[in-house]
Amino acid sequence: MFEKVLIANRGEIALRINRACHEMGISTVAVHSTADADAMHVRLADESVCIGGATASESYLNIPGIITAAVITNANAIHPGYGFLSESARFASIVEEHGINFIGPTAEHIKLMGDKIASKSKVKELGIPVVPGSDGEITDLTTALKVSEHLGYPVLVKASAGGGGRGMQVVHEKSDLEASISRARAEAKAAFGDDALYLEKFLERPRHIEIQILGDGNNNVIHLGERDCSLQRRHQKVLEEAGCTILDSEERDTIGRKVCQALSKLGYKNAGTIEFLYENGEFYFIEMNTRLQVEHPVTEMVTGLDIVKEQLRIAAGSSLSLSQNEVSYRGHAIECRINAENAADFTPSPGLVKDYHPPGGLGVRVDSGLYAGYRVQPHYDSLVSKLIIHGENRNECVMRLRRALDEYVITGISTTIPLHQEIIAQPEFLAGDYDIHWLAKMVERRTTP
Amino acid sequence: MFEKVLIANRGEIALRINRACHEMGISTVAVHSTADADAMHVRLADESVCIGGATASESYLNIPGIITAAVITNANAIHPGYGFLSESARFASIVEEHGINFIGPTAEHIKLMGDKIASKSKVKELGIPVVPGSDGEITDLTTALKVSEHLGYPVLVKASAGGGGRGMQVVHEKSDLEASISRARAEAKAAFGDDALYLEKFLERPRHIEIQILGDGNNNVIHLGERDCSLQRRHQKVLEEAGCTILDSEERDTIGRKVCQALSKLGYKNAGTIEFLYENGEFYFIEMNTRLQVEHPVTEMVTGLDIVKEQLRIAAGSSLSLSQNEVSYRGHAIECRINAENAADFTPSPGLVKDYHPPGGLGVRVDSGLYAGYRVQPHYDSLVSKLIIHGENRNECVMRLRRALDEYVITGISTTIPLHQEIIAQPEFLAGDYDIHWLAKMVERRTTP
Amino acid sequence: MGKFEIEETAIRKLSELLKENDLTEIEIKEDKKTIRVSRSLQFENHPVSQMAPPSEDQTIAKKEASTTKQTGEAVLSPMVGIVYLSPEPGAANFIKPNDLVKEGDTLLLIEAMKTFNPLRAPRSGKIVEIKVSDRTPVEFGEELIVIE
Amino acid sequence: MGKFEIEETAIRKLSELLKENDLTEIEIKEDKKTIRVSRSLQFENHPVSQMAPPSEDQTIAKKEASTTKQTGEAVLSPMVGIVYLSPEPGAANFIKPNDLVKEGDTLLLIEAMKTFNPLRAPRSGKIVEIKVSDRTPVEFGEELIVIE
Repeated sequence: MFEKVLIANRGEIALRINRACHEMGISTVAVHSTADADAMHVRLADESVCIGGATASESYLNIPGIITAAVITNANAIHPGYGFLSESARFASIVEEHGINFIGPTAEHIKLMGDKIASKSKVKELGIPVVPGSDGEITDLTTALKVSEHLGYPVLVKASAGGGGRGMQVVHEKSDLEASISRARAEAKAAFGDDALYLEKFLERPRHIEIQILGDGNNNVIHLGERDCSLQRRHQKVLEEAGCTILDSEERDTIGRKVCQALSKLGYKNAGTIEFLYENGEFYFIEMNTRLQVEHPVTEMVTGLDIVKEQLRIAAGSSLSLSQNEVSYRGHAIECRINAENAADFTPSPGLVKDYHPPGGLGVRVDSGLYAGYRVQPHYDSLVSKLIIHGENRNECVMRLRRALDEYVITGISTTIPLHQEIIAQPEFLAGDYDIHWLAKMVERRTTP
Repeated sequence: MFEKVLIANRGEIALRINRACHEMGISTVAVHSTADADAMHVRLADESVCIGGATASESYLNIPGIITAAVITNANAIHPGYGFLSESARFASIVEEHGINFIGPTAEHIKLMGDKIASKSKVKELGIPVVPGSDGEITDLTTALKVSEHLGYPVLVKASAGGGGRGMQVVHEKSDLEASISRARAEAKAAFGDDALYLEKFLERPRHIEIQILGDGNNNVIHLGERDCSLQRRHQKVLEEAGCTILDSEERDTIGRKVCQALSKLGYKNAGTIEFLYENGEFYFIEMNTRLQVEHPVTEMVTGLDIVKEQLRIAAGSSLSLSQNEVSYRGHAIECRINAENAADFTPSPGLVKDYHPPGGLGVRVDSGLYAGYRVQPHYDSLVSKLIIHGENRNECVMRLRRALDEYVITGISTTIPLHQEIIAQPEFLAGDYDIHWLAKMVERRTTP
Repeated sequence: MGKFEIEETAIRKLSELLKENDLTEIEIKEDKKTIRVSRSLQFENHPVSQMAPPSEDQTIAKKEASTTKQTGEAVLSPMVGIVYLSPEPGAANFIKPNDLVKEGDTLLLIEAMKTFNPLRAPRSGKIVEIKVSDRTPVEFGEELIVIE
Repeated sequence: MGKFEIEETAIRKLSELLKENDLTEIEIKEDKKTIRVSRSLQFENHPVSQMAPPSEDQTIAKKEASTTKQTGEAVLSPMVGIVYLSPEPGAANFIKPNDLVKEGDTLLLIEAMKTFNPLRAPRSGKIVEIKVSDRTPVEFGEELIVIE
C-alpha cells in the first residue's frame, strides 16, 4: 500500500479522501490555493503545500504545481477527486510519467470516455444499450418514416452539427414528421450552415439512473448497484438516491451484468460510473464518468463498502476486495447536496460561516469542510456539504432526512437546506414518482404564482 | 401509534429519543430543570415544560412534576430513557395509573429485576446460567471441600450478609480453603455481626458481555446479539463493542436462544439487557437492565435496527417488527463514552463549551447534546457525547475510530477523548485481549511510573 | 469534612485583578487548597442561537422572566401544574388586584396529580398584579403574582 | 490551613508578560504553590482554531508571511518548486547580500517538473536578504529575497 498520497482537490471530497487515507494508515499531502490556507482539508492533512493563487487555473488546475508538490513531498500517488483534473487524460499521463501512481483509470480510458461520440460507439459495441436512432444521416422522407416507425413515436429530429437544442424537433405523430424535418433542416442550415439531420428515439419522462462499478484492470469488474439522480436543476444533480424506487432487483442485476461484461472486456481499472436515461423499463447510455462521483456515498451507505478505500487498493495493485455475489444491499440512502446559495433564487452566497452545527444520531452522515468561522470562498463550486441519510427502507430514510435537515444549523451564509426541505415535502417525491424534468417544474411552480 | 410522547430525561438520551419520535411523526415534550432551559433536548423538542430546580431530585426525579407535565400537554406516553426514573417500578405504575403509556416493561418486571437476589433465583429457574455456588450457607469444612471441588478452584468465600468486598476471600487451592473460611468468618462477624458464609465460583479474568433483547409482552422475544462492555473503570463502562471479539456465532446463538426462551416464559415486554460475566466459554448472569442502555447504539450499528423506534412500537401495542431469523449482523461497532472529565485524573470538568466540531464521514455517528456556547452543568452525569463508529470489520472500525477521535474538537472543557485515544493505541486492545480489570490496570500503569 | 471557609477577601481581590488585567482565569494553589476565579468573555458571538426557536404551538407559553417594571416582588410557581384562582367553580377568587394580604394567606391553588396545593403569600403586602389566568397551566419558576 | 496570600505583584507581572508575549496562559509552580493566569484571545471569531496544528514534520516549513521589518520589498515565489541559488553545482551564486541588481537580472532558479525557471529581479536595487537556502523546497507565495 502507498505510504503517502497527495490529494489534488479541495472541499468535502479532499476531506473524504483524507479520511480514507488516514483510516488505512496512509499519510496525506494537501495542496491548496492561497484562498484555502485555512480550509478543513488543509487542517486535517499531514502535510500541505500552497501551489498557487485563488483561481482554480492557478492552483487546482495547475499541473506543474501539483506534480512538483508531489515530488517534493515524496508522495507515492495522487488522488484527483472529482472535477478539476480528475478527468484529464493529460494529467493522468503526466502523473504516471513522473513515476507517481494515478488513483483512477488509465489515461487511455479517460480519453475514450471523455469523447461523446467515440464513447457511445464503443460502449454500444461492448453491449451497453444506447439511445436507438438512424445509423447516420437521414436524406429522404421514406427512410425517415421507416426509421421512426421502427423506433416508435415520439422521435427526435436532430441536426448532425447541432447543439444547444437548435435544429431539434420532437415528433409525436407520423403525420407531423415531414413538416418537422423541414423546420429542423431550415433551422440547422441557419444555425450551423449544415442541414444534415438524424433521428433518435425521444424520451419523454426519463429518469437518470447510473451504475457504480469497480474494476481491477485485469478484466474483473463488479457493480455496486444503481443510483437515481433524476432530481436535477440545470443539469446539476441536487438529490440522489440508492436504490431507485422503480427498479426491481432483477432489472438491477440485468443492467449491472451488462455493464460489468462490457467494462471487463475493456479492461477498465478503478472506480467508474455509467450514466443512463431510463424509461419504460429500458436503459439508454448517456456517458461514463471515469472518476469518483459526488454522490458515491449513497452507494457506500447501502453496500457498506468504502469506495475510496477500494480505489486506493486497486491503484496499489490489489485485486478487488470482494466478488459480485458478496455485494449486498441494505436499506435505502439519500444524499442532499447543500450549496452555499440562496434557496429561493439560487444566487451564490459565499461568506463567513457564523454558527455551524451538523445533525447527528443514527443513520446520519455529514461530509463537509464547513466549520464555525470558516469563510466560504467565491472562487469555487458552491457545494459546501453533503448530508447523507440511511434508513432501513425509503420511508424511514425520508423521515430521518427530514429531521436531520431540521437539525442542521449553518448561519452567516444562505444554503439550499430549505430547497431540500421543500423537495421532500412534495407528494410526488414521497411517492418516488419523478423524472429528470420534475425538479425544474417544482422550482418553476413556486416562482410563477 | 402515539401522537405525543413526553421524554422524562435530559442530555444525549433525551435527544436520541426525540429523534426517534420525530422520525416516526410523533411530537415531543421535553421536561427540564431550570439549569437545562438552553439544553439541546429542550431546543429540539416540540414543546417543553420546566418542572423544577437544578438538582435531579427537584426535576428529573420529580414524579408529580413529570406526571403533571404529561397531563397538561396531553402526552400519550412517557419514555424514561436510562438512569433517573427509568428503573423505578413505582414511577412506571404511577404513569400507567394516570392512563399514560409507560415506554418500558411492566412495573412488576422492573421490580423483579431490580431485586438482586430475587432476579438471580428467577432467571436461574428460567434457564439462564448464573454463577454456580453452594445452595445456601456453608457450615462445615467437609461440605465446603466437596462444593469447592465441584465448582473447581479458584472459589470465592462470601459473607451472606456481605457487601463492599468485606468477608470475601479468594481461594486458589484446596489447602487454603480452611484458613480462608476462618478469616472470612471472622471478618464477616466483625463487619456485619453475622458469620454466615457461602461459596461461589471465582472468575479471574471475566469479560462483561450482555445480550440485547426485545419482547412484545405476548411471549415473543428476540435478541439482537451481544455487546462487550468489559472496558470499565470503577464499574462505569467506558467503551463498548458489538460484537465481542472472542465470541463465535454459535456461542452467540446459544446464549441468545437461552435468554429469549427465559424471557419469553416471563412474558417480558419492551427492550431489556441481560448482563453476564463470561469466562472460558461460560456465561454467568449478573443482572438484567429493564430499560434502554447507554450503549444501545453499537447494536443498532451492526443490526441496522432502531431500538428506540422498536420500543415505541412495542409500547403502542404493535408486534415485533421482525423475527429472530430476520436479525442479521454487519461489520463491527464501537462506542466511546466521552465525559466532561480530565482524562488524566478523572476530575469533573463542567463549564462553557467554546468550540464544538464533531467528526463526520462514513461510519461515524455522534449522539451528543453539546454545541458551541453550551454550558455543561455540574448537577448531572458527566457523559456529554457518545462517539459511535461502524466498520466492515473490527480493524476498519478501530482505524476509523482513531481518525474520528483525532477530528473531534471540544474546547473550553476537558473531556475523556485522550483516554480513548490512549486505550485504542494499546496492543491488548488492538488484539481484543482484555477483561473487566484491564482498563483499571492501564490507568494505574500510567500513574505509577 | 470540615466546613468550607470562603476566603471572600481573596476572591474579591482575584476578581479585581482578573478584570483589571483583562484575564479570563486565575488559579492559585497552596498545599491542598485551590482558588480559581474565571470569567467568560462577552463574545458578541451566540452560536446555535438561531436554532429551534420555541414552537408557536407550545402548550405553555414562555413568558419572559424579566423583572417586572412595577415595584413589587413576584411570587414564583413552586411546581408545574394548573392554576385555580378560586377555591371552587363559581366561587369568588382568593385575591384580586389591590387586595391587602397577610403572610400565609392563600393566593391561589395549583393542581398537580389531582392534588390542590395552596400557594400562600410569602409576606404581607398589596397585590399589584395577577399574572396568570384561571385554569391555565404554569411551569416551575413562572411568575404568578406580584406583591408590593 | 493558612489563609491565602494573594501575590498581587506576581499576578500583575504575569499578566503583563502574558500580553506582551501574546500568550493565553502562564502557570508557575514552586514547591506546593501554583499560580496560573490565563486569557482568552479576543478573536473576532476563530473557532476550531485549536484543531490540527500544522504537523512538525511538514516538508515545507511554514514561514510567517509577515512584512519584513527592514526596509525593502520581498520577492515572492511565483510557483511551488526547489530553489537553486547558483546556475550549476559548484558555481557561484547568482546573488549575495548587498549586491546591486538590475531589473531583469536572474536572482535564482526554481525547478518544477525538471524545468529550471529563472526568478528575475522585479526592479533594480540592493539585495538586503536571501531568505531561502540552496536546494530547498518553496511554496507558492513564499518570500525568497528582499530587495531594498
